Amino acid sequence: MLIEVRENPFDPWQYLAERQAHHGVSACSGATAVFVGTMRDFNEGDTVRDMYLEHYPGMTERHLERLATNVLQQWSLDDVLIVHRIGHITPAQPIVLVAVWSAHRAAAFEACRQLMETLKHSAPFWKRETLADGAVRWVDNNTPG
Amino acid sequence: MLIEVRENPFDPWQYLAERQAHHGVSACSGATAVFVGTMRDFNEGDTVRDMYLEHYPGMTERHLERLATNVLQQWSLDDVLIVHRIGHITPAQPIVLVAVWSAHRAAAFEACRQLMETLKHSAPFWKRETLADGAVRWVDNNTPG
Amino acid sequence: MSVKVLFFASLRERFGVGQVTLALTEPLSVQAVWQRSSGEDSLPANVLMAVNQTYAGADTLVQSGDEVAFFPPVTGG
Amino acid sequence: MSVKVLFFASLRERFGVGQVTLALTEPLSVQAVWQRSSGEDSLPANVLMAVNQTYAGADTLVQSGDEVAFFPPVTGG
Repeated sequence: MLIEVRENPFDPWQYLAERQAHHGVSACSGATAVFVGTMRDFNEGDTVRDMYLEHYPGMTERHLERLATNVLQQWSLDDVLIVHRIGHITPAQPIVLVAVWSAHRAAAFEACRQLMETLKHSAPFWKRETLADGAVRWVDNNTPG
Repeated sequence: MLIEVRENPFDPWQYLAERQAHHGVSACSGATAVFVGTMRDFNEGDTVRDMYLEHYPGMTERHLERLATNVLQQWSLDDVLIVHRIGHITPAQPIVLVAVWSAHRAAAFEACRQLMETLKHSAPFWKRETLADGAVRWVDNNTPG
Repeated sequence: MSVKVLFFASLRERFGVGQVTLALTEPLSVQAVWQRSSGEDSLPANVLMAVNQTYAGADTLVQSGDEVAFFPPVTGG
Repeated sequence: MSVKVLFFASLRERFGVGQVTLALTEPLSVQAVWQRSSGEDSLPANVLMAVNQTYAGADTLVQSGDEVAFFPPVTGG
Protein backbone atom coordinates (compact mmCIF):
# COMPACT_ATOMS: atom_id res chain seq x y z
CA MET A 1 0.00 0.00 0.00
CA LEU A 2 1.25 3.47 -0.87
CA ILE A 3 -0.58 6.70 -0.04
CA GLU A 4 0.85 10.03 -1.10
CA VAL A 5 -0.59 13.52 -0.64
CA ARG A 6 1.64 15.84 -2.63
CA GLU A 7 1.98 19.47 -3.59
CA ASN A 8 3.95 18.93 -6.80
CA PRO A 9 2.48 17.94 -10.16
CA PHE A 10 3.02 14.32 -11.20
CA ASP A 11 2.71 12.14 -14.28
CA PRO A 12 0.37 9.25 -13.42
CA TRP A 13 1.79 6.91 -16.07
CA GLN A 14 5.36 7.46 -14.94
CA TYR A 15 4.24 7.04 -11.34
CA LEU A 16 2.62 3.69 -12.18
CA ALA A 17 5.68 2.51 -14.08
CA GLU A 18 7.86 3.31 -11.07
CA ARG A 19 5.48 1.75 -8.56
CA GLN A 20 5.32 -1.44 -10.60
CA ALA A 21 9.11 -1.53 -10.96
CA HIS A 22 9.28 -1.11 -7.18
CA HIS A 23 7.11 -4.10 -6.26
CA GLY A 24 8.32 -5.97 -9.35
CA VAL A 25 5.78 -6.68 -12.07
CA SER A 26 4.14 -9.45 -10.12
CA ALA A 27 3.35 -12.43 -12.30
CA CYS A 28 0.41 -13.03 -9.96
CA SER A 29 -1.38 -9.75 -10.56
CA GLY A 30 -3.31 -10.55 -13.69
CA ALA A 31 -5.37 -7.38 -13.38
CA THR A 32 -4.59 -3.72 -12.82
CA ALA A 33 -7.39 -1.16 -12.63
CA VAL A 34 -6.50 2.52 -12.65
CA PHE A 35 -8.38 5.77 -12.34
CA VAL A 36 -6.93 9.22 -12.99
CA GLY A 37 -8.91 12.34 -12.14
CA THR A 38 -7.72 15.41 -14.02
CA MET A 39 -8.58 19.05 -13.44
CA ARG A 40 -11.12 20.26 -16.00
CA ASP A 41 -11.29 23.79 -17.32
CA PHE A 42 -15.02 24.02 -16.63
CA ASN A 43 -17.38 23.39 -13.71
CA GLU A 44 -21.09 24.13 -13.26
CA GLY A 45 -21.15 25.98 -16.57
CA ASP A 46 -18.20 28.27 -15.82
CA THR A 47 -14.68 28.35 -17.18
CA VAL A 48 -12.22 27.59 -14.40
CA ARG A 49 -8.77 29.18 -14.62
CA ASP A 50 -7.13 27.44 -11.71
CA MET A 51 -7.79 25.75 -8.43
CA TYR A 52 -6.46 25.53 -4.91
CA LEU A 53 -6.88 22.23 -3.10
CA GLU A 54 -6.87 22.44 0.69
CA HIS A 55 -6.54 19.40 2.95
CA TYR A 56 -6.40 18.51 6.65
CA PRO A 57 -2.76 17.59 7.29
CA GLY A 58 -2.69 14.35 9.25
CA MET A 59 -6.36 13.42 8.96
CA THR A 60 -6.33 13.36 5.16
CA GLU A 61 -3.45 10.87 5.03
CA ARG A 62 -4.94 8.74 7.83
CA HIS A 63 -8.31 8.71 6.14
CA LEU A 64 -6.88 7.62 2.77
CA GLU A 65 -5.01 4.84 4.58
CA ARG A 66 -8.27 3.71 6.12
CA LEU A 67 -9.98 3.63 2.72
CA ALA A 68 -7.13 1.56 1.29
CA THR A 69 -7.19 -0.80 4.28
CA ASN A 70 -10.94 -1.27 3.80
CA VAL A 71 -10.62 -2.41 0.18
CA LEU A 72 -7.66 -4.65 1.08
CA GLN A 73 -9.91 -6.38 3.62
CA GLN A 74 -12.88 -6.57 1.26
CA TRP A 75 -11.15 -8.00 -1.84
CA SER A 76 -8.11 -10.15 -2.52
CA LEU A 77 -5.64 -7.53 -3.77
CA ASP A 78 -1.89 -7.43 -4.33
CA ASP A 79 -1.34 -3.69 -3.99
CA VAL A 80 -3.18 -0.39 -3.68
CA LEU A 81 -1.89 3.05 -4.63
CA ILE A 82 -3.46 6.46 -3.96
CA VAL A 83 -1.79 9.70 -5.01
CA HIS A 84 -3.61 13.01 -4.45
CA ARG A 85 -2.53 16.55 -5.24
CA ILE A 86 -2.97 19.50 -2.90
CA GLY A 87 -2.19 23.20 -3.34
CA HIS A 88 -2.26 25.14 -6.57
CA ILE A 89 -3.51 23.15 -9.59
CA THR A 90 -4.07 24.20 -13.21
CA PRO A 91 -6.41 22.64 -15.83
CA ALA A 92 -5.29 19.33 -17.37
CA GLN A 93 -3.10 18.49 -14.37
CA PRO A 94 -3.86 15.17 -12.66
CA ILE A 95 -5.50 15.58 -9.24
CA VAL A 96 -5.88 11.99 -8.16
CA LEU A 97 -4.47 8.60 -9.16
CA VAL A 98 -5.91 5.37 -7.78
CA ALA A 99 -4.52 1.98 -8.82
CA VAL A 100 -5.36 -1.54 -7.68
CA TRP A 101 -3.48 -4.74 -8.51
CA SER A 102 -5.22 -8.11 -8.18
CA ALA A 103 -5.19 -11.63 -9.57
CA HIS A 104 -8.69 -11.08 -10.99
CA ARG A 105 -10.31 -8.27 -12.92
CA ALA A 106 -13.59 -8.09 -10.97
CA ALA A 107 -11.73 -7.41 -7.71
CA ALA A 108 -9.47 -4.83 -9.39
CA PHE A 109 -12.38 -2.98 -11.06
CA GLU A 110 -14.62 -2.99 -8.01
CA ALA A 111 -11.96 -2.03 -5.47
CA CYS A 112 -10.73 0.78 -7.73
CA ARG A 113 -14.20 2.19 -8.14
CA GLN A 114 -15.07 1.91 -4.46
CA LEU A 115 -11.84 3.68 -3.54
CA MET A 116 -12.69 6.57 -5.86
CA GLU A 117 -16.29 6.85 -4.64
CA THR A 118 -15.40 6.78 -0.95
CA LEU A 119 -12.48 9.15 -1.51
CA LYS A 120 -14.79 11.62 -3.27
CA HIS A 121 -17.41 11.40 -0.54
CA SER A 122 -15.30 11.30 2.60
CA ALA A 123 -11.62 12.28 2.18
CA PRO A 124 -10.98 15.75 3.65
CA PHE A 125 -10.09 17.87 0.62
CA TRP A 126 -11.66 21.15 -0.41
CA LYS A 127 -11.52 22.81 -3.81
CA ARG A 128 -11.43 26.56 -4.27
CA GLU A 129 -11.81 27.61 -7.91
CA THR A 130 -10.67 30.77 -9.64
CA LEU A 131 -12.94 31.56 -12.60
CA ALA A 132 -12.06 33.26 -15.88
CA ASP A 133 -13.03 36.70 -14.53
CA GLY A 134 -10.90 36.23 -11.41
CA ALA A 135 -13.82 35.44 -9.10
CA VAL A 136 -12.99 32.88 -6.40
CA ARG A 137 -15.42 30.31 -5.00
CA TRP A 138 -15.39 27.19 -2.87
CA VAL A 139 -16.85 24.15 -4.61
CA ASP A 140 -19.96 23.15 -2.63
CA ASN A 141 -20.42 19.61 -3.76
CA ASN A 142 -18.75 16.99 -5.87
CA THR A 143 -20.50 15.91 -9.03
CA PRO A 144 -22.34 12.58 -8.60
CA GLY A 145 -20.12 10.86 -11.11
CA MET B 1 -10.44 5.73 -31.08
CA LEU B 2 -7.33 3.57 -31.43
CA ILE B 3 -7.35 -0.22 -31.76
CA GLU B 4 -4.10 -2.14 -32.01
CA VAL B 5 -3.51 -5.89 -32.23
CA ARG B 6 0.23 -6.38 -31.92
CA GLU B 7 2.82 -9.11 -31.77
CA ASN B 8 5.49 -7.16 -29.86
CA PRO B 9 5.51 -6.60 -26.09
CA PHE B 10 4.52 -3.12 -24.93
CA ASP B 11 4.63 -1.01 -21.80
CA PRO B 12 1.05 0.09 -21.02
CA TRP B 13 2.09 3.19 -19.04
CA GLN B 14 4.37 4.42 -21.79
CA TYR B 15 1.64 3.66 -24.33
CA LEU B 16 -0.85 5.77 -22.35
CA ALA B 17 1.61 8.63 -21.99
CA GLU B 18 2.12 8.65 -25.75
CA ARG B 19 -1.57 8.38 -26.55
CA GLN B 20 -2.38 11.27 -24.27
CA ALA B 21 0.43 13.35 -25.75
CA HIS B 22 -1.05 12.56 -29.16
CA HIS B 23 -4.58 13.81 -28.49
CA GLY B 24 -3.21 16.46 -26.13
CA VAL B 25 -4.08 16.11 -22.44
CA SER B 26 -7.61 17.31 -22.94
CA ALA B 27 -8.68 19.70 -20.24
CA CYS B 28 -12.21 18.37 -20.75
CA SER B 29 -11.46 14.76 -19.87
CA GLY B 30 -11.77 14.86 -16.11
CA ALA B 31 -11.70 11.08 -15.85
CA THR B 32 -9.50 8.32 -17.25
CA ALA B 33 -10.24 4.67 -16.44
CA VAL B 34 -7.69 2.05 -17.38
CA PHE B 35 -7.46 -1.72 -17.23
CA VAL B 36 -4.33 -3.76 -17.86
CA GLY B 37 -4.52 -7.55 -18.11
CA THR B 38 -1.18 -9.23 -17.50
CA MET B 39 -0.17 -12.82 -18.12
CA ARG B 40 -0.12 -14.75 -14.88
CA ASP B 41 2.23 -17.63 -14.14
CA PHE B 42 -0.64 -19.84 -12.99
CA ASN B 43 -4.02 -20.98 -14.30
CA GLU B 44 -6.47 -23.58 -13.02
CA GLY B 45 -3.96 -24.69 -10.40
CA ASP B 46 -1.03 -25.20 -12.78
CA THR B 47 2.15 -23.26 -13.31
CA VAL B 48 2.18 -21.74 -16.79
CA ARG B 49 5.54 -21.24 -18.47
CA ASP B 50 4.39 -19.37 -21.52
CA MET B 51 1.49 -18.76 -23.81
CA TYR B 52 0.62 -18.42 -27.47
CA LEU B 53 -2.26 -16.13 -28.37
CA GLU B 54 -3.95 -16.86 -31.68
CA HIS B 55 -6.38 -14.46 -33.35
CA TYR B 56 -8.51 -14.19 -36.50
CA PRO B 57 -6.73 -11.61 -38.67
CA GLY B 58 -9.32 -9.15 -39.91
CA MET B 59 -12.25 -10.22 -37.77
CA THR B 60 -10.43 -9.60 -34.49
CA GLU B 61 -9.62 -5.98 -35.39
CA ARG B 62 -13.12 -5.36 -36.78
CA HIS B 63 -14.72 -6.86 -33.71
CA LEU B 64 -12.66 -4.70 -31.32
CA GLU B 65 -13.64 -1.65 -33.36
CA ARG B 66 -17.28 -2.62 -32.99
CA LEU B 67 -16.91 -2.95 -29.21
CA ALA B 68 -15.28 0.49 -29.03
CA THR B 69 -17.98 2.00 -31.24
CA ASN B 70 -20.64 0.52 -28.96
CA VAL B 71 -19.30 2.18 -25.82
CA LEU B 72 -18.79 5.47 -27.69
CA GLN B 73 -22.50 5.38 -28.56
CA GLN B 74 -23.56 4.34 -25.08
CA TRP B 75 -21.62 6.90 -23.02
CA SER B 76 -20.26 10.38 -23.56
CA LEU B 77 -16.55 9.64 -24.03
CA ASP B 78 -13.59 11.61 -25.36
CA ASP B 79 -11.41 8.70 -26.44
CA VAL B 80 -11.13 4.91 -26.32
CA LEU B 81 -7.98 2.83 -26.62
CA ILE B 82 -7.64 -0.95 -26.96
CA VAL B 83 -4.26 -2.65 -27.31
CA HIS B 84 -4.09 -6.46 -27.42
CA ARG B 85 -1.12 -8.77 -27.75
CA ILE B 86 -1.01 -11.82 -30.00
CA GLY B 87 1.68 -14.45 -30.54
CA HIS B 88 4.19 -15.64 -27.99
CA ILE B 89 3.73 -14.18 -24.48
CA THR B 90 5.61 -14.82 -21.24
CA PRO B 91 4.39 -14.34 -17.64
CA ALA B 92 4.20 -10.77 -16.35
CA GLN B 93 3.86 -9.35 -19.86
CA PRO B 94 0.78 -7.20 -20.50
CA ILE B 95 -1.80 -8.92 -22.73
CA VAL B 96 -4.46 -6.24 -22.96
CA LEU B 97 -4.75 -2.52 -22.27
CA VAL B 98 -8.11 -0.75 -22.31
CA ALA B 99 -8.40 2.97 -21.57
CA VAL B 100 -11.37 5.33 -21.65
CA TRP B 101 -11.31 9.11 -21.35
CA SER B 102 -14.45 11.00 -20.32
CA ALA B 103 -15.60 14.19 -18.62
CA HIS B 104 -17.11 12.11 -15.80
CA ARG B 105 -15.88 9.20 -13.77
CA ALA B 106 -19.05 7.05 -13.91
CA ALA B 107 -18.92 6.95 -17.72
CA ALA B 108 -15.19 6.21 -17.71
CA PHE B 109 -15.48 3.38 -15.15
CA GLU B 110 -18.53 1.79 -16.74
CA ALA B 111 -17.35 1.99 -20.33
CA CYS B 112 -13.93 0.59 -19.39
CA ARG B 113 -15.46 -2.34 -17.56
CA GLN B 114 -17.99 -3.10 -20.28
CA LEU B 115 -15.21 -3.03 -22.89
CA MET B 116 -13.20 -5.57 -20.91
CA GLU B 117 -16.18 -7.86 -20.28
CA THR B 118 -17.35 -7.86 -23.89
CA LEU B 119 -13.78 -8.26 -25.14
CA LYS B 120 -13.30 -11.29 -22.88
CA HIS B 121 -16.57 -12.88 -23.96
CA SER B 122 -16.62 -12.14 -27.66
CA ALA B 123 -13.31 -10.99 -29.20
CA PRO B 124 -11.76 -13.80 -31.29
CA PHE B 125 -8.58 -14.67 -29.40
CA TRP B 126 -7.49 -18.12 -28.23
CA LYS B 127 -4.91 -18.91 -25.58
CA ARG B 128 -2.64 -21.95 -25.78
CA GLU B 129 -0.64 -22.49 -22.60
CA THR B 130 2.65 -24.31 -22.11
CA LEU B 131 2.86 -25.71 -18.57
CA ALA B 132 5.93 -26.18 -16.39
CA ASP B 133 6.38 -29.79 -17.59
CA GLY B 134 6.16 -28.75 -21.25
CA ALA B 135 2.58 -29.95 -21.73
CA VAL B 136 0.56 -27.77 -24.11
CA ARG B 137 -3.17 -27.07 -23.77
CA TRP B 138 -5.79 -24.74 -25.19
CA VAL B 139 -7.57 -22.70 -22.56
CA ASP B 140 -11.24 -23.75 -22.62
CA ASN B 141 -12.87 -20.83 -20.93
CA ASN B 142 -12.04 -17.46 -19.49
CA THR B 143 -12.34 -17.02 -15.75
CA PRO B 144 -15.58 -15.25 -14.77
CA GLY B 145 -13.72 -12.26 -13.38
CA MET C 1 -18.45 -20.49 -57.16
CA SER C 2 -16.80 -21.33 -53.86
CA VAL C 3 -16.57 -20.36 -50.19
CA LYS C 4 -13.47 -20.08 -48.02
CA VAL C 5 -13.79 -22.00 -44.74
CA LEU C 6 -11.47 -21.26 -41.80
CA PHE C 7 -10.82 -23.25 -38.62
CA PHE C 8 -9.07 -21.68 -35.65
CA ALA C 9 -7.19 -22.81 -32.54
CA SER C 10 -8.14 -26.28 -31.24
CA LEU C 11 -10.49 -26.86 -34.21
CA ARG C 12 -7.65 -26.25 -36.65
CA GLU C 13 -5.47 -28.69 -34.75
CA ARG C 14 -8.26 -31.29 -34.63
CA PHE C 15 -8.83 -31.17 -38.40
CA GLY C 16 -5.14 -30.66 -39.17
CA VAL C 17 -6.03 -27.84 -41.52
CA GLY C 18 -6.73 -24.12 -41.09
CA GLN C 19 -8.40 -23.38 -44.41
CA VAL C 20 -10.43 -25.31 -46.98
CA THR C 21 -12.22 -24.18 -50.09
CA LEU C 22 -15.68 -25.54 -50.72
CA ALA C 23 -17.34 -25.64 -54.14
CA LEU C 24 -20.81 -24.18 -53.98
CA THR C 25 -23.62 -24.68 -56.51
CA GLU C 26 -26.33 -23.10 -54.39
CA PRO C 27 -26.52 -21.15 -51.08
CA LEU C 28 -25.90 -23.36 -48.04
CA SER C 29 -26.55 -22.89 -44.34
CA VAL C 30 -23.52 -22.46 -42.07
CA GLN C 31 -24.45 -25.83 -40.57
CA ALA C 32 -24.25 -27.48 -44.00
CA VAL C 33 -20.91 -25.78 -44.62
CA TRP C 34 -19.67 -27.29 -41.33
CA GLN C 35 -20.81 -30.77 -42.36
CA ARG C 36 -19.17 -30.62 -45.77
CA SER C 37 -15.93 -28.99 -44.67
CA SER C 38 -15.33 -30.87 -41.43
CA GLY C 39 -16.83 -34.20 -42.42
CA GLU C 40 -18.65 -34.21 -39.07
CA ASP C 41 -22.40 -34.55 -38.97
CA SER C 42 -23.29 -32.47 -35.95
CA LEU C 43 -22.15 -28.99 -35.13
CA PRO C 44 -20.97 -29.01 -31.48
CA ALA C 45 -22.87 -26.56 -29.24
CA ASN C 46 -19.70 -24.73 -28.20
CA VAL C 47 -18.42 -24.06 -31.73
CA LEU C 48 -18.73 -20.39 -32.71
CA MET C 49 -19.39 -19.30 -36.30
CA ALA C 50 -18.70 -16.21 -38.35
CA VAL C 51 -19.67 -15.28 -41.90
CA ASN C 52 -17.56 -12.56 -43.51
CA GLN C 53 -15.90 -11.85 -40.14
CA THR C 54 -19.16 -11.24 -38.31
CA TYR C 55 -20.72 -13.65 -35.80
CA ALA C 56 -23.45 -15.75 -37.43
CA GLY C 57 -25.87 -18.53 -36.52
CA ALA C 58 -26.01 -22.10 -37.85
CA ASP C 59 -28.95 -21.18 -40.11
CA THR C 60 -27.28 -18.21 -41.78
CA LEU C 61 -27.18 -18.67 -45.55
CA VAL C 62 -23.73 -18.70 -47.12
CA GLN C 63 -23.28 -17.36 -50.66
CA SER C 64 -20.50 -17.90 -53.14
CA GLY C 65 -17.49 -15.73 -52.26
CA ASP C 66 -18.29 -15.65 -48.54
CA GLU C 67 -15.74 -16.40 -45.84
CA VAL C 68 -16.99 -18.80 -43.15
CA ALA C 69 -15.11 -19.42 -39.91
CA PHE C 70 -15.52 -21.97 -37.12
CA PHE C 71 -13.78 -21.57 -33.79
CA PRO C 72 -13.90 -22.63 -30.12
CA PRO C 73 -14.98 -20.34 -27.23
CA VAL C 74 -12.79 -17.23 -27.17
CA THR C 75 -10.25 -16.70 -24.40
CA GLY C 76 -8.62 -13.31 -24.97
CA GLY C 77 -8.04 -10.42 -22.59
CA MET D 1 -6.78 21.69 30.23
CA SER D 2 -7.62 22.76 26.68
CA VAL D 3 -8.69 21.52 23.25
CA LYS D 4 -7.41 22.59 19.87
CA VAL D 5 -10.22 23.55 17.47
CA LEU D 6 -9.61 23.71 13.70
CA PHE D 7 -11.71 25.26 10.92
CA PHE D 8 -11.09 24.42 7.27
CA ALA D 9 -11.85 25.90 3.86
CA SER D 10 -14.95 28.13 3.71
CA LEU D 11 -15.48 27.84 7.49
CA ARG D 12 -11.99 29.15 8.17
CA GLU D 13 -12.64 32.07 5.84
CA ARG D 14 -16.01 32.79 7.45
CA PHE D 15 -14.55 32.94 10.95
CA GLY D 16 -11.32 34.55 9.80
CA VAL D 17 -9.33 32.04 11.82
CA GLY D 18 -8.09 28.47 11.25
CA GLN D 19 -7.30 27.45 14.81
CA VAL D 20 -8.50 28.41 18.26
CA THR D 21 -7.66 26.99 21.66
CA LEU D 22 -10.52 26.43 24.06
CA ALA D 23 -10.05 26.16 27.82
CA LEU D 24 -11.86 23.09 29.16
CA THR D 25 -12.88 22.40 32.73
CA GLU D 26 -15.00 19.34 31.96
CA PRO D 27 -15.72 17.13 28.91
CA LEU D 28 -17.88 18.89 26.34
CA SER D 29 -19.87 17.61 23.35
CA VAL D 30 -18.62 18.49 19.89
CA GLN D 31 -21.72 20.63 19.53
CA ALA D 32 -20.81 22.64 22.64
CA VAL D 33 -17.25 23.03 21.34
CA TRP D 34 -18.74 24.46 18.12
CA GLN D 35 -20.86 26.96 20.07
CA ARG D 36 -17.99 28.18 22.19
CA SER D 37 -15.38 28.32 19.45
CA SER D 38 -17.52 29.74 16.63
CA GLY D 39 -19.83 31.92 18.70
CA GLU D 40 -22.74 30.49 16.70
CA ASP D 41 -25.61 28.80 18.49
CA SER D 42 -26.60 26.15 16.00
CA LEU D 43 -24.38 23.69 14.21
CA PRO D 44 -25.29 23.78 10.47
CA ALA D 45 -26.45 20.42 9.10
CA ASN D 46 -23.76 20.37 6.41
CA VAL D 47 -20.81 20.97 8.75
CA LEU D 48 -18.65 17.88 9.20
CA MET D 49 -16.83 17.14 12.46
CA ALA D 50 -13.74 15.20 13.45
CA VAL D 51 -12.24 14.42 16.85
CA ASN D 52 -8.57 13.46 16.81
CA GLN D 53 -8.65 13.23 13.01
CA THR D 54 -11.53 10.76 12.89
CA TYR D 55 -15.08 11.62 11.83
CA ALA D 56 -17.31 12.19 14.88
CA GLY D 57 -20.90 13.13 15.65
CA ALA D 58 -22.22 16.26 17.38
CA ASP D 59 -22.72 14.31 20.62
CA THR D 60 -19.18 12.90 20.82
CA LEU D 61 -17.55 13.90 24.09
CA VAL D 62 -14.37 15.93 23.80
CA GLN D 63 -11.65 15.58 26.45
CA SER D 64 -8.78 17.83 27.33
CA GLY D 65 -5.96 17.44 24.83
CA ASP D 66 -8.27 16.43 21.98
CA GLU D 67 -8.14 17.98 18.53
CA VAL D 68 -11.56 18.96 17.15
CA ALA D 69 -12.12 19.98 13.53
CA PHE D 70 -15.08 21.51 11.69
CA PHE D 71 -15.24 21.60 7.90
CA PRO D 72 -17.65 21.90 4.95
CA PRO D 73 -18.61 18.99 2.63
CA VAL D 74 -15.48 17.49 1.08
CA THR D 75 -14.72 17.97 -2.62
CA GLY D 76 -11.54 16.05 -3.40
CA GLY D 77 -10.78 13.59 -6.14
